[in-house]
Amino acid sequence: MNVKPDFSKGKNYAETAPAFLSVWDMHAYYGESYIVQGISFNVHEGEILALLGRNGAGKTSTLRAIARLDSPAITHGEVWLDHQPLHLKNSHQAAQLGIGLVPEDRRIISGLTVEENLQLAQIAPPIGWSIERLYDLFPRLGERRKQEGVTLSGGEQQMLSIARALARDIKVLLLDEPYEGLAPVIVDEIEKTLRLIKEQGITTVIVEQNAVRALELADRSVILDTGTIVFDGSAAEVLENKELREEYLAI
Amino acid sequence: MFGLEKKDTTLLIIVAILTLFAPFLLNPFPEGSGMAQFNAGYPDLMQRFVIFGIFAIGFNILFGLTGYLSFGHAAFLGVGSYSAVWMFKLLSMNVIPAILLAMVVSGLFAVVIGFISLRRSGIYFSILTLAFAQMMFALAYSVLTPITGGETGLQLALSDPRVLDGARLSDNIPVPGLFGLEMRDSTRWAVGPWVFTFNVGYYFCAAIMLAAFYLAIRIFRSPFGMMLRAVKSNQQRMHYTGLNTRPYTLAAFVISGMYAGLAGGLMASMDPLAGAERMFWTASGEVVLMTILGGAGTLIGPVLGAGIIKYMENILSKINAEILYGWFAFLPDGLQEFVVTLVYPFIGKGWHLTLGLIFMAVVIFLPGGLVEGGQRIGRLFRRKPAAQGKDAKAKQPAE
Amino acid sequence: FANEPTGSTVTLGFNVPQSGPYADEGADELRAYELAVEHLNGEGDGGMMGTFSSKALQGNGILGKKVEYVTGDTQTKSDAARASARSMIEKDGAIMITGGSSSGVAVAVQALCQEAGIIFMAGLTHSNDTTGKDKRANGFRHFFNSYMSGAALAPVLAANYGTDRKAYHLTADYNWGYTTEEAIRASTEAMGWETVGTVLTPLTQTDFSSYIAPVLQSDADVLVLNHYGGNMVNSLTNAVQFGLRDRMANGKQFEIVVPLYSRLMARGAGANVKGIFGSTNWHWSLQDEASQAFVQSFGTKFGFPPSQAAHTCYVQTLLYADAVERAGSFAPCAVVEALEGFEFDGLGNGPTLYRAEDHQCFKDVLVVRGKENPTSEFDLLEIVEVTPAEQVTYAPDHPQFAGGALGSCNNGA
Amino acid sequence: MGILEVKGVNKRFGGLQALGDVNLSVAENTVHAIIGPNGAGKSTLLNCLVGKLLPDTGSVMFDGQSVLGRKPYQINQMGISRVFQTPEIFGDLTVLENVMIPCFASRDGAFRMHAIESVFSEKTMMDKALTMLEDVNMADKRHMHAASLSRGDKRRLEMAMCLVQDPKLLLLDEPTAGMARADTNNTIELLKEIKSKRDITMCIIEHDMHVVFSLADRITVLAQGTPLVEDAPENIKGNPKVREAYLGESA
Amino acid sequence: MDAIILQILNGLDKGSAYALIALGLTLIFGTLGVVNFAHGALFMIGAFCAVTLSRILTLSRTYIDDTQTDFLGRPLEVKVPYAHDWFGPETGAMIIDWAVPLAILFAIPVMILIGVIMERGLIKHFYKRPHADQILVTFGLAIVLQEIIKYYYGANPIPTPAPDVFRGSFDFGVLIGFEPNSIIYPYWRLVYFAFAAVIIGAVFAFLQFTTFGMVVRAGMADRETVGLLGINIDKRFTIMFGIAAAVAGLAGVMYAPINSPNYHMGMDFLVLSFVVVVVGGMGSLPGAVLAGFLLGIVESFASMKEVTSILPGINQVIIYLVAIIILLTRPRGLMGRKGVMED
Ligand SMILES: Nc1ncnc2c1ncn2[C@@H]1O[C@H](COP(=O)(O)OP(=O)(O)OP(=O)(O)O)[C@@H](O)[C@H]1O
Ligand SMILES: Nc1ncnc2c1ncn2[C@@H]1O[C@H](COP(=O)(O)OP(=O)(O)OP(=O)(O)O)[C@@H](O)[C@H]1O
Ligand SMILES: [Mg+2]
Ligand SMILES: [Mg+2]
Repeated sequence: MNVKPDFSKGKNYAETAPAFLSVWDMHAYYGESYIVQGISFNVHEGEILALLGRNGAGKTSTLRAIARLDSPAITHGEVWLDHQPLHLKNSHQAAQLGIGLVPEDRRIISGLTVEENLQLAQIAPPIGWSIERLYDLFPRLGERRKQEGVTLSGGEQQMLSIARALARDIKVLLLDEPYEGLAPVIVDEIEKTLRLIKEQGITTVIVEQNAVRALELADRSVILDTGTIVFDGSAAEVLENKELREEYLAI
Repeated sequence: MFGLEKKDTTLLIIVAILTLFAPFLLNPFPEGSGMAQFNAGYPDLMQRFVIFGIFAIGFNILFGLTGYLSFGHAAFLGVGSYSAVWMFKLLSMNVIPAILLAMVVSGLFAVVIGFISLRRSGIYFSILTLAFAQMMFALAYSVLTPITGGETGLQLALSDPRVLDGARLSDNIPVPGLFGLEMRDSTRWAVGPWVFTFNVGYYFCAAIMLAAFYLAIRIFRSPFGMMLRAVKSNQQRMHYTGLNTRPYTLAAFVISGMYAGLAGGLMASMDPLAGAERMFWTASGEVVLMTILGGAGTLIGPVLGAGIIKYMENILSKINAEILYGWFAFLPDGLQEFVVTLVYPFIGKGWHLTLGLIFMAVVIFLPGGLVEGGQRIGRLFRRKPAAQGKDAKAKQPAE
Repeated sequence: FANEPTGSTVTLGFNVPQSGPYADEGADELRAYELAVEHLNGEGDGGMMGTFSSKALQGNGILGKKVEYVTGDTQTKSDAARASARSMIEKDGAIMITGGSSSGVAVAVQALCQEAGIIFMAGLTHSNDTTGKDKRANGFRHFFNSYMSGAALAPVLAANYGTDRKAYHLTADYNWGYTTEEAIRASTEAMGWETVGTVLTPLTQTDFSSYIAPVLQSDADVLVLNHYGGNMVNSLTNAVQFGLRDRMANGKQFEIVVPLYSRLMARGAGANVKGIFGSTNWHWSLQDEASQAFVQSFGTKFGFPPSQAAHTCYVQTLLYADAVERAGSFAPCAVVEALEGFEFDGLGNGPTLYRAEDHQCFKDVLVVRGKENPTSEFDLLEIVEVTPAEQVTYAPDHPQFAGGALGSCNNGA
Repeated sequence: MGILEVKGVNKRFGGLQALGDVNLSVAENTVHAIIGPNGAGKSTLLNCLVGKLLPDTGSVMFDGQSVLGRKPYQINQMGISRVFQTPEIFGDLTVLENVMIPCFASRDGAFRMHAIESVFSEKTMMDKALTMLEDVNMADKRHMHAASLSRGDKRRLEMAMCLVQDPKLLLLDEPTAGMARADTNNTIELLKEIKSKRDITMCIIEHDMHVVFSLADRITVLAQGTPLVEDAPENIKGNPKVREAYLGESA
Repeated sequence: MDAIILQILNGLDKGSAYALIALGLTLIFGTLGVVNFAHGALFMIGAFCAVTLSRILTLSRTYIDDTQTDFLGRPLEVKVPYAHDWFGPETGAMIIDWAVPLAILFAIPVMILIGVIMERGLIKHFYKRPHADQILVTFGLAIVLQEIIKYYYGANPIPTPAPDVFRGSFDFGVLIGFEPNSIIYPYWRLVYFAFAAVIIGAVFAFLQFTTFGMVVRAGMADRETVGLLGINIDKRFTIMFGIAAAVAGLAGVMYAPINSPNYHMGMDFLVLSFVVVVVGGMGSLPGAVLAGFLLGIVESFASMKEVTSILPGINQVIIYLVAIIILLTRPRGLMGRKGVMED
């Protein structure tokens, strides 16, 4: 389970880093509300981690904190990505180091077309998939390339949001409820894509309410409840452990 | 009490006490002392405090609740003033009809301007209101001179008819009053070196201000107020919830226009001259600044903001170099010169500079305005007992 | 009476623009007031107190009370000016208010002083209305007015430009503009000039190109700019830019006239004023003894010559003090009585009368012209003619001043 | 004759035929589900029903009256309420106030000025709102600012806002997307309960087949702007066309 | 006919001033979403760059000339600019004469610096704050900047003429077959017009042919997401602000000969420039420019005697009237983008 990283070596932490993405004792606040209450977990390179929990458990907050958005603010703890101290960076630096977040409310940028939304992702290095390749992945987006992004249907927006993350050369993909609002066929498609991404060695953290689907995909799982970790283990373990599922996931 | 929540009753009582004792509170320094310069307890300024307080309270009903930023609100103040002066000229020097007419006429203007401007939102609304006000100013200053007095402002004349007041007794223009009580009458009360002035006009305005404030509290706490805040938050949802936002915003606009008209009418009652500059965009901007400075959307904030700006305008601008030398006379000569040179740019003719700096300082350090500052201080005090381990409830401080 | 000085001092209220476009003019007025107070209290070289024909002032303050003063900012807005004046009256106990740099302010404050029972000695105010339809018993004006500008300018214009001229007026769209246009038209038309066009321009206008351009296409050969302050600076600059001065029209050289000149405006317009006629109340280059004494004492103290506004304000303060001395009382009605019909000399502009009927003063008016080769930044105007007082005197019931009543003096509560 | 009759509705966005000749009849007191791939035009159809969009041609009758050309608030006053795909709530107001506003709207109509009464004196409205909040398990959050709710909670709040109006026709656009499984089940129960208690017709768009099949009496499958089939749930499941276009293998 | 052509010329010229100011404002207000009440002050500072440069160029040594006296009868102090000493009277005079055009070079770095300091030190913290707060802080800043200028330069306008070669006017009428002298137009105003066209073109090109504009627009719509895409939006906002300040400043520099600069000229233009930007439509640069020219021309026509004699006072209100009509017929101004500052 959790290996406490050896911080005593200071900058040479790189040598002792237990994993590719490490979150250690992270506490984060929205203003005065204490939401993420000391979370530690590791994700290994190329792994898919399912981050599960009920509404309001703090999943989104955790992802946002890792991506170093302004809120919630990390008040204590460390986040390391591939030997880089993310907790010392801000969000665009984190993104340049390889964090890609697909936010839960999709955050398509108004005033820009589909294509511009994708181009925007390729302005700062490192650049990932080409836009044409993304259109191959989501033909729907190709058809709508000139349409203003925010007028897309809900599902189309979700595709665009995922495509936008892939347009950058990321090391860790943080997915916040990627299946939400997607038709079952598309969910199948995306699941395939995620496996493909995994094969390319990209590490993924996925937050999903459809826990069973997520667990089938994931290697490992972390379950959150009111801002703390209540389970950290293999995905299969959760699927087998009925009590755990009932208590925290209600499935 | 008065159909208010406890918190609001407390606030109202505090405000009532403050206005009642304003002649003392604003004159803390003995006459003739160096600090007497900072006394603000003379009728004109006290009247201005409460009148602009009314103006700002009204503005805040529109801006603070609905988020619609009117940049032409001074137009209603001007219309109110003109109506009141016309009432003095034609009918009577009694302030009651003047004030009533001021409110009615400004209300009518607000209906028309609001009806048109509220077809747009956001910045487009602001510019529409600005455009109306600027047109009204420009016309009042020039083409409409026969009605508005133009550059010099509309003023009373000996030859005015004043049909209700009957025959003219003296060779001087009468002054506005309330059934024989002249607005400018004052009683001075000397206590040792202190002199306090109690002015009829001030107490009249203060009484109206309290009523206006009370009404504003009721509006803020009413379902109507809640709807207005909902308009600010999400108009779309309002519509899909079966509510027509237009009448709500228009009602808020007209109410706040009438507050402005009331303020204008009172201004004319205290000093019966209505100048066109009252409607210039800077005057509209001023009430916006007052409201934000104090804290938009809070009850007492706008009144505080109005107080600060009027205080600066009337007190700071009057400090001149001679007075400065007087203050720093105790310093050795070279140092005195130095200190005076240092302070001089910020007072007297430089009062605008200080005003600008205060604006900046307040928004930078106290987002949310002066009320926010007050709350912070309040919290500091409240935290201490909490730290002592007692179960001090974290109550929301009064707005 | 209101604000009767009881202690050893008496407070005067100097209400001048300290912010806004006329702030520099206001600053000059304040300097003059400071100087006047100094002289009244017997400090400095006494300035015009030596030349003043009335010898009531002794340099021991007023009626033995040391003169103190308070200052305020009119912002050149009637509201703000009244607020400032009220604060001086109510808070500081000022017994007399003086100052201002526009007619709107003068009229507004004059009315206030009438109501409050305080004496008002107007500063710079040129509109006919101040002592016309808006006159008040408690107010006095030492400045000249639109009518006088017209009466003084017309003969000079006729002499220099001929009597067969077609004039085009651009007029600021407010009271002062209206009275000035009326006065200039009346007196130039009486000389035989024809007015071919008059256009009102908004007060807030800054670029006058669209008003100047049509002048080119009219058959006018003179442009009269009834503008003051920033308006005048900009319209004159624009007119020169459009080449009006280099133009021939109707076989004559095209000319521009600016009825009311001030040195500060001339400075703002720079080289554009060269050769342009206008009128002014007073100028520092006047050679009479009184003017010289004032220039000397002002120049020594501040390092540059005083403006006409400064002169008016200085004189008004002395006149008030003198009237109190002569009346032996600060009571406004006594002061009014002492000033009404008062004739004096030795304050610049020659023998002067404060007329009882309208509290306007009558004295010589200067016609000036922008100087071709100024030697300093203050030496911008040259005096072309000193028009004698008789020539600019009019009947109290002259149509340009009709309406309004002086009322009776008010001593206040 | 159903309570809602949509006839021949067409809607184009530029070159895109978002709705092509849609006919739909919803019988009173039934739950009618509309499913279909992303971008099929489901939300667009709802937009036409609530007055957000005006169809190019066609008619929409509700309870014997046409809704076309009416303002959204007028349509709502006719008895149609809608839950949006992305939550539309009053972010600056408290949860309780959010629910009280629709209470007032249904009691007082489109506009009434209660400028003098206190909100706290409206006991019946408050009680009604509180009961509603209890029904959706959010009573404990009633004093929170709606903007700081987690996403799932926002959904539930919006549903409460619609239900409290006691609408004749409730339109739900993906009401359970992003909701934890337990809450999804609660929502299903809640909707069932409401339906059993009072007369209400519902139109529901959902990609979660569990929800659809638990609730729906009839299902319309929309694809590329036109209804593909309309049938009872049992038959839809087996329909090969639907499987191919929408459900995929996993259904 | 010639009167109409003349008014069109006037309108274009007035319009180019409006357009130029509005262009700078719309970069900050329409694109960055900051209600910048200090924009007029930037314009004013630009004009004072010209004043300052001409003061620097005319820095003088003084000597006492005993043969002349000053107004107090003392020997006269005569000033000779160092420029005359160094470059000879002729070249020296020419350098001084060309102060305004030279001030362009002087103003660009100064204005960019002011813009960058302003953004980094102040505005940066206000992107996420309500518009009302932005108004308060920028209005405060505008007052402070004004008062500083007033403190050093006084309240009076300061004549700042164009170089001698641009004095006088150009006979436009002859060119298109009218009588001589019927349509003449000052050279400097033609220069101003051309200058405005160049600046407007340059800004357009910069935003059109680079991704800069798109990124900034995106950043304004949603900073957080743009940050998630690895883009340092802060830096770009700063650059944008610097450009806007420079545009405003240059508009001011070139305007100095048209109207003598004074400390409140910015406030005089402020309201008008907001009207222009909003009428043009929020977030649209072409809209702002179009509205600038449109309002300039409309204003010029309304000031004609023929028009004011039918509708007295129309020249006072025409701009606002047209603004109201446009905003009522076109909800988002001439070319506004949806959703920008609509709530
Ligand atoms: N901006 C905010 N300010 C204050 N509190 C917030 C804010 N955003 C979220 N919260 C609170 O933080 C807690 C965790 O929220 P978070 O969005 O991380 O939950 P979640 O696990 O993603 O839930 P969901 O499944 O509903 O998306 C919730 O109680 C929520 O109310
Ligand atoms: N304003 C608009 N302008 C242009 N195209 C639009 C607009 N609104 C919607 N569309 C397009 O119309 C189609 C139908 O959209 P709609 O939102 O109705 O889909 P949907 O069936 O609700 O899909 P989802 O299940 O993904 O939410 C989509 O392809 C969308 O891109
Ligand atoms: Mg979440
Ligand atoms: Mg949809």
